[in-house]
Amino acid sequence: MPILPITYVSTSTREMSSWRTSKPIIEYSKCTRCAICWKFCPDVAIDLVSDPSIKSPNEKFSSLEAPLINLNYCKGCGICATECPFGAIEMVREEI
Amino acid sequence: MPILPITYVSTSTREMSSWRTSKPIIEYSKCTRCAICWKFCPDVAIDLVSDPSIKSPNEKFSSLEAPLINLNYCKGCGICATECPFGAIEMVREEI
Amino acid sequence: MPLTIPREEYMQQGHTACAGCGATLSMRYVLKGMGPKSAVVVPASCWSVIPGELPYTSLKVPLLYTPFASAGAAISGLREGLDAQGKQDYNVIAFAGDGGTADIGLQGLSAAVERGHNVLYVMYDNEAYMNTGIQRSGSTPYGAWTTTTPVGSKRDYKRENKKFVADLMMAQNAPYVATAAIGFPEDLERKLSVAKSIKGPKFIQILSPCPPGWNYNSADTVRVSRLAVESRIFPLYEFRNGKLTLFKPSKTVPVSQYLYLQGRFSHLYDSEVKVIESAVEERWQSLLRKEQV
Amino acid sequence: MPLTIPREEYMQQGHTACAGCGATLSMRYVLKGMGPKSAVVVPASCWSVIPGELPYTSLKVPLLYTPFASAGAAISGLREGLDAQGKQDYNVIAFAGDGGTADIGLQGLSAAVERGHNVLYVMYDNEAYMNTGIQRSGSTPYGAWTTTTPVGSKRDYKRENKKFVADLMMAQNAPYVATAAIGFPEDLERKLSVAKSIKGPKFIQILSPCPPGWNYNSADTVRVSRLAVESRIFPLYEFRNGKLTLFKPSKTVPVSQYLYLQGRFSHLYDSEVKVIESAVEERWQSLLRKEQV
Amino acid sequence: MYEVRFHGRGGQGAVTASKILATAAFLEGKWVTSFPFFGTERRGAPVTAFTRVDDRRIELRSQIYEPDAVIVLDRSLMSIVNVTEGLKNEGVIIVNGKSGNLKEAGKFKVGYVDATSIALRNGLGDPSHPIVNTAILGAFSKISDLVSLQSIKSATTDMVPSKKKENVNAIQEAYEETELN
Amino acid sequence: MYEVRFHGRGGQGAVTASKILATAAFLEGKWVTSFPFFGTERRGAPVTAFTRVDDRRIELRSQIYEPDAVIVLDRSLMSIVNVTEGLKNEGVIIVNGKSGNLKEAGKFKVGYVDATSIALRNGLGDPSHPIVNTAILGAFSKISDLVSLQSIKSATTDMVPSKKKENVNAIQEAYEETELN
Amino acid sequence: MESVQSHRKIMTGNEAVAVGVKLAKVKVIAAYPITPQTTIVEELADMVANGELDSKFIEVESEHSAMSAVTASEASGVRSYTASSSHGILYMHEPLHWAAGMRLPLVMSVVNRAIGPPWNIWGEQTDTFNQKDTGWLQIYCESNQEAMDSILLGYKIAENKKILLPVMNMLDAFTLSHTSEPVDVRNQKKAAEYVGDLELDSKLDFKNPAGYGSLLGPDGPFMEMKKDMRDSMYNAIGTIKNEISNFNEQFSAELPGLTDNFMMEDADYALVTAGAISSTAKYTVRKLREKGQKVGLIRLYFYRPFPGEDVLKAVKGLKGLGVVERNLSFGQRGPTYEDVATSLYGRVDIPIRNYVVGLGGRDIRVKDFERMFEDLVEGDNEIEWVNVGVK
Amino acid sequence: MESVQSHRKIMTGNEAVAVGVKLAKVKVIAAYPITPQTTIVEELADMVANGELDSKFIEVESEHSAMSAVTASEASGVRSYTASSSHGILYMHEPLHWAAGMRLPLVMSVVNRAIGPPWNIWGEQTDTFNQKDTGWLQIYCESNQEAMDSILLGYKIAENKKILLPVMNMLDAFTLSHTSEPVDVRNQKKAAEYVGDLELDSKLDFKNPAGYGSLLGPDGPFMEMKKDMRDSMYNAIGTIKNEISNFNEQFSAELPGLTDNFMMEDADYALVTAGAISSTAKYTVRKLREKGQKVGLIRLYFYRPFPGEDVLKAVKGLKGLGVVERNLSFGQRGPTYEDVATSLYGRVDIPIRNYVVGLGGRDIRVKDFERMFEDLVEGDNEIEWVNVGVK
Ligand SMILES: Cc1ncc(C[n+]2csc(CCOP(=O)(O)OP(=O)(O)O)c2C)c(N)n1
Ligand SMILES: Cc1ncc(C[n+]2csc(CCOP(=O)(O)OP(=O)(O)O)c2C)c(N)n1
Ligand code: SF4
Ligand code: SF4
Ligand code: SF4
Ligand code: SF4
Ligand code: SF4
Ligand code: SF4
Ligand SMILES: [Mg+2]
Ligand SMILES: [Mg+2]
Repeated sequence: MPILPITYVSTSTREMSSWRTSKPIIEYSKCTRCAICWKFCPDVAIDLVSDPSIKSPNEKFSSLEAPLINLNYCKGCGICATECPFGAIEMVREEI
Repeated sequence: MPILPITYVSTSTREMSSWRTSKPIIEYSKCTRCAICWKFCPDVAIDLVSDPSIKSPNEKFSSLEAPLINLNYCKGCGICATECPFGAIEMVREEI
Repeated sequence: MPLTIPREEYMQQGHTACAGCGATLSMRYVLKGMGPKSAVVVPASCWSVIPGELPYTSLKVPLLYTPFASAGAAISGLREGLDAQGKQDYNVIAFAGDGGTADIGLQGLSAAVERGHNVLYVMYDNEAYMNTGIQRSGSTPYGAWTTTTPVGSKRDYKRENKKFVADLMMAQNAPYVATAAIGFPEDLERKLSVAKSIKGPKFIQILSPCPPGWNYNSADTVRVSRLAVESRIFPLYEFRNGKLTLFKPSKTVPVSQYLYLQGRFSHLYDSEVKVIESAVEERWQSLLRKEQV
Repeated sequence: MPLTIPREEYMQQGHTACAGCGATLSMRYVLKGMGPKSAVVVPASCWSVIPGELPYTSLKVPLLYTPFASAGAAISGLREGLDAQGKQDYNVIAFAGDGGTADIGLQGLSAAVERGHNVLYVMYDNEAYMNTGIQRSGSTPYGAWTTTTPVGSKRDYKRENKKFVADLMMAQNAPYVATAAIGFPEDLERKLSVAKSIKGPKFIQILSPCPPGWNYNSADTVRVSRLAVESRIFPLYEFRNGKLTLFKPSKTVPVSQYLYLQGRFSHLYDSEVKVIESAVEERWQSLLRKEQV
Repeated sequence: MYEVRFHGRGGQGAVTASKILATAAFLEGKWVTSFPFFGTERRGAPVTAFTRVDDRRIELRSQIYEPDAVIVLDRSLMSIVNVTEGLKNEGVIIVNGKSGNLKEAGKFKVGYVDATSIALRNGLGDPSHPIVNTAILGAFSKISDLVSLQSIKSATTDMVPSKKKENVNAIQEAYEETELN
Repeated sequence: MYEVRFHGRGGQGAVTASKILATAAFLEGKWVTSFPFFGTERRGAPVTAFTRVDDRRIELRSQIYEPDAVIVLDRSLMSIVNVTEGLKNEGVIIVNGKSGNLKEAGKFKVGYVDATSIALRNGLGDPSHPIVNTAILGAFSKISDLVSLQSIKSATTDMVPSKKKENVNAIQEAYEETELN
Repeated sequence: MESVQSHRKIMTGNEAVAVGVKLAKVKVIAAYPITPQTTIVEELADMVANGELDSKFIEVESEHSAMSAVTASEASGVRSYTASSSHGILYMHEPLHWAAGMRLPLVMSVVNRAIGPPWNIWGEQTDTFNQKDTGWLQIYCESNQEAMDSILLGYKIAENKKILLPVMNMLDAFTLSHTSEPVDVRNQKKAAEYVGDLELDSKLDFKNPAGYGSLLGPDGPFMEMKKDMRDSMYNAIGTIKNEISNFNEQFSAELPGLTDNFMMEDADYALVTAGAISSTAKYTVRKLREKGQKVGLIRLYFYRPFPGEDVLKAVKGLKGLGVVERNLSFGQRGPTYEDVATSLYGRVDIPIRNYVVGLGGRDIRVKDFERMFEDLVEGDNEIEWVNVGVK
Repeated sequence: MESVQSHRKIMTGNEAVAVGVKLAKVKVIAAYPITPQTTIVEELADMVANGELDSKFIEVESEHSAMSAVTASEASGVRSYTASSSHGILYMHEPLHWAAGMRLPLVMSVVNRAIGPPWNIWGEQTDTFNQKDTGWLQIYCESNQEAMDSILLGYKIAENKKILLPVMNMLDAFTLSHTSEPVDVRNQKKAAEYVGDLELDSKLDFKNPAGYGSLLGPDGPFMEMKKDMRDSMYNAIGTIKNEISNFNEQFSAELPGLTDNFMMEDADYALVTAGAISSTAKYTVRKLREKGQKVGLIRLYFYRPFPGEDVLKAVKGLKGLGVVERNLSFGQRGPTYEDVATSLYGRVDIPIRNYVVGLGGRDIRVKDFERMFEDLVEGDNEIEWVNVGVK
């Protein structure tokens, strides 16, 4: 077989966290689990998870999946923080 | 000076009559000098001339310029004959 | 009776076009309208052959030959080059076929219009690649036979609609867009004089029948062109300042009358002709509506 | 609360786009809408770099890289090649930038649409050549700074209007044409599902803001996109069966609000902003009128 | 090797004639080549075509400068083209025309045939574009012994898409009506 | 010949830093070259740049594999890039950071400077994108005797399009605050 | 039952090519018209329209798109084909490189035609000589028979897993493309068996989706890929020879080797040619041999990979060699001369002369070759223009 | 009053090129962005936007259009310019031929970059080596100084009425284009005097309107035109040498001859290179000389026309020669090897080796050149891939 210009390894096998200068932190007590942050993340760095240990502002939200930021991939763009209608995400500078 | 791909001789210096298989003949007695044949000739082969010797069906037209076919250039398409509103042009087969 | 179109000739006799060539009439009329202070750019097409082999030329104005896809860029370069020399008063004209405009030259044209150069682009539309012997172009109408849509046992005539480049130029909001037909030279001359008065990119698409390509008798060139307009299969319009004006022919004829004159449509069954007729009507109605806008 | 857009991800993490890249969101949404039975063709653009260097790929569907001008032809070839193998049920998608669509790839796109292949062409519109570092494209809006319209002492910002490729596609009567914006993903998903149901060429132009290219804070990508629609500078519409439907945003904002957020417009004087505002209004009115047609 | 040159005009079928002649010789077991001198010019412009016939594979691929025979489909060409250029002594020349005076005729075997009338009479083409290419080959087979009349007919039937019978008739009539000069 | 390697991220100005350093040496009469290792990656991706200084015209155009000095604009890079790779024994390394523990530090002359704070304090960039490239050169001129502080300042004034004074201040402050390790 | 024998028919080179494409069971064709290639495309369009060929036919809007379309269709896993000429070839220069770099076994026919300005539609090989370093194999045909056979051979070689590079098949404008001559039409069934179905390991895979084409920096295996391409072409010579014998056996055909050595055994002087002018050269050689002159001809059937060793073997013992070019390099001797000199440098010391002939369709005659053979005896080292300025 | 002296400034190769264009008083620029050429175009756009350069700037939509636009503007009679790289150069292959055939004295800068797939934006010269037979003169620069000076020299040569062919000026991706180093900026007034105003006899003439480009058949002087082009380029060597001395005198500059012979006088072994890698090669030669090894370097400043006689003169007496290629031919040895072997064939008998280096931006180091010099002693005839597969 010749050496072909074909790429087969998923980029999700690599870390991008070092590109970030600040990172998003979700304050779950404010999070209504609306998934808007998930929807707008260009780095697909927000998972939606069913994890009873994640706190929720209100019973009625706790049955919903919660957003969980995957800091391996998050580049810290801040879109999630801007778009969260409930101000539940804060961007925090990474330590240098 | 290099040999350049530049063309400078007018094609009107050459004859195209041999391309023709039939030729237009104007019957001036029918011609109202409307210049429609002149207008539509793709070979620019019809001149408009002031020549008192060319007959005219009617006094009122004789002051106008008359169409004169230049058989050096006419390719015999027959457009003039088709378009002449007065049926004044006939296409005649060239002798082979 | 005064002549209805300018008398001066800038296209000369002795060219090597086929007898009855509509594309040649287009050039003749365009140069009459634009006058001697013009330069013409011609990409590969019948018109790169019509003036004949070296040392001949058929125009009384400079004629710059270019590669097939180059017309839009060449008029841009020529315009800026002339302007840099203070020759703003010379007209720069592209004279390109439908293949060189709707297909391989489309992005060059579109980009020249987008950049806004002061040029006139004329598309002489004979609805196929004629110089190479009648192959389908994007501007070939639905239903037509060409050597690459050869009908055959599978009835493989052109199955797609004609791409109307003038419509694209309107969509791009070019300062001036018009369609014209060699059967209506006075209309074309008027449009040229409007175009001449506008600074910026102008586009005129001229239906230019081709006897061998459309397979009709060369004597019928002007007639066919007129029927195209009267049957509304090739509507004449003008677009200026974002406003469309549609020419409504005083006489209208059925589309079939236009089609039957031409060998390229002779394979069509009546039912297929009907399809074309209703598409023509639909487009006409939509143009009428756009005119209202 | 159910998710408003499909859950499945076919674009993966770990790509090398800039933080806050709108073009990346476009790809993410398009693949969600089109699903796993798809192949994506990407010409030279940011998206030929975003998946990273060999051996990496970021998509869960095959991604065929092509030369810059090749997208329209490549989807045509890919479509026919798959059809020849009985794979009519796979989607063939071009994903190309505005430069690769409005400029160097325009005739490839236009020809593919004319030929009528069953394909979807997505133009992710970041309004300049971003991969090469922010040069003017035909799709760059009037007034914008780019490195080739660098303002300077002669105020040489982009002086020409944006070429709206979607408008050209409508003029070509493509079976389906839509504009979309990453700030409105539900709208985009709906349009994708319509597109998926139509056989023939589909075209969707997605405004995809670019933080470094437009010079705004990466956190504002979605916001900027939303303002583009709400200020009507980038109207969302849909065109199907020759009929235009214009989306009227419930909230409208002045154009200046959109412009002021972006460094690429920061050189504009108020009077220049006014010019843009009235052009936006004019285009909006003309779209409203076209919707009536 | 036997070499033939055809003179005609765009649209008259000179190229097809050269191919029919080649096919006729091929049917008789010969090796053949046939080729046009292709121009960019349009309908009506002068056209030249060539046929070579030999007993073995033909290697020579240059044009034909010294033909054994010349076939003129359109007599009007003779005023602008030197049709006998390079024609070998004792060579054959067929002209579409009732009769005529060829310069240097004495050097050649000259035949005249009114192929135009024959073609029109047989419904081949129309008055402004008569298709004379098959008729003139009938005439050729009369003065040249390169190929038989029958082979010309068979080759024609093989090659023309329609009006097979009319063409065969025209060939036969031309054969009969050819005048040797 | 003296060779310097810069490590930074897209957007931080490592390439400009390498050019300013070259200019400073040029102002002192040296021949210089300065060049980036240019990647296709985007804002935030690791970037390398190089400066060479010599007394005569520099012919060597390969990358720098055994630098005399290394300048690290972004400390977080040190977890993904081996910044001391090839650094000569006794070589100089400057890191943007308050202080730290460089592996193999003993082999090198190490300096730390909080260029980020200095830059922000002087209004260079914003918290998410501080522009540290000039400050760190101030630090460099303190431990390396390649170029004088003054030349760095002059070169900076020549090259930066705006905030000239702020940059010069940052250079001075960095020079003063650099800690040798 | 259809016989499995070839049957002989008179056809033009372009017709022979079209039949070759049909025999090879091509599935996607994308092409753009250009004189003198047009009749190939028209013929194929006819076959498709009449149901004789089951192939998708894409009427692209340019040659750049023709090549881009077939590259994509081939990548999807079906045998694909295009044809062009002259400016069309120049216009697809970029995607030519791309197709080769993608290692896709396309076959393209080229009718060699001159390049403008001035526009000129006649024969000359400059168009494809300008593509010799694009990664495509190049075959120059001498007859319509070869034009047909080389399509089948072309796919066989291109698709060989050790090669996987596209093949360009040349025929000269008009001299072959529009010249009718007898051709043995290969049997369809046998031809289909010969080429088999396309098996492309690297075709677009929906199960294990990958990126095809990708991006690579100085640190990646870019150079290794290019070396692999070069090795695959250069080392293909043995494989090609086997494939040719195999073809000849299966079809009772007469394809030559990579070179076609004509009356070279005891020759003192010889010419090197490519394409249809070789026939007239052979005619001349035969004629001179009859007069007792020890002359011969080396025809390059393959030009890429360049059969340097074969040329070396053939020239051994010559007193003089003439390299005939129907193409042009402006700043050096001709490309074929360069290839020959490169292959012979340091290994033999035969004087080589260089002749430029037949540009823009200028006819090449027996007397021209005779003159070259005379001239060869003198053996100096400059370029000679044959039949130029002496009209 | 402005001094007429050059002043020294640190600038990248691309900046130096842009300044060169400004110095040459170019009137029309049309260009399309492509890494790593982009900064040339951006710099020029800045100059125009700030009124420093009085030039029309056409932001074309492709490289085919860039070349077509400047061909037309040059034909209108004004000095015109474009720049590109890699795929952009491939995309303008057709109009490159056209511009040369029109005999228009354009100058174009090319930042040499690799060709995909896979996409690769780094240094390699395959892009322009694939254009060597288009009728353009080719200059490969070694430094930013040469990059600037070669623009002025380029116009001077191109516009020379005995030559009238376009000139392509190369600089290596990143190694020059993005590398900053000191450059003597030529004085504007003097530069303007040096290049003068464009006098183009064949420019579009409205008084005696002609056709420019036209059509020509086998019977017309097509072949004579092509021969004239070839003669104009090939015979230009003397003129070029004069123009170079003249330039050096007027600007106290240090342009080499068509070749740059470095420590060749008594060399036993030498390499042939082109472009920026030559600097590192010189560094290596100097180093080896210090160790007593008699080595040298022949750098090709001009590659078209190929300075074959100069190379021949320089190699006389060598025991071994190595030709280093930063480009690729797949079906033969490298193009530079072919040019060298062509020029030396039958005239000397020095063993020549061929090295392929630095494709796709792979770094070329002193140790690589050292190894080549070691290897040279062995002197066999195959191609060597330097630094490949050994990562
Ligand atoms: C790149 C390229 N491709 C193809 C051609 C061949 N060619 C020359 S003219 C022509 C057809 C032109 O068609 P159109 O523009 O409609 O003009 P027409 O011949 O119908 O007047 C073609 C295909 C060419 N010259 N260059
Ligand atoms: C023929 C050719 N010309 C130029 C380039 C360089 N190039 C690569 S990507 C690009 C810009 C693409 O712009 P766009 O299509 O808008 O996509 P974006 O980068 O903005 O995502 C350019 C100019 C190229 N690869 N090929
Ligand atoms: S957008 Fe805010 S509220 Fe909604 S899920 Fe995300 S963090 Fe929670
Ligand atoms: S900061 Fe940006 S990348 Fe990170 S999780 Fe939020 S949206 Fe995603
Ligand atoms: S068209 Fe008829 S009537 Fe009119 S001028 Fe001509 S010949 Fe006379
Ligand atoms: S027949 Fe045709 S060419 Fe002749 S004069 Fe009439 S219109 Fe003109
Ligand atoms: S083919 Fe048609 S367009 Fe071309 S010259 Fe003949 S008539 Fe005119
Ligand atoms: S430059 Fe813009 S479009 Fe490109 S990756 Fe970065 S944000 Fe996305
Ligand atoms: Mg046409
Ligand atoms: Mg873009």
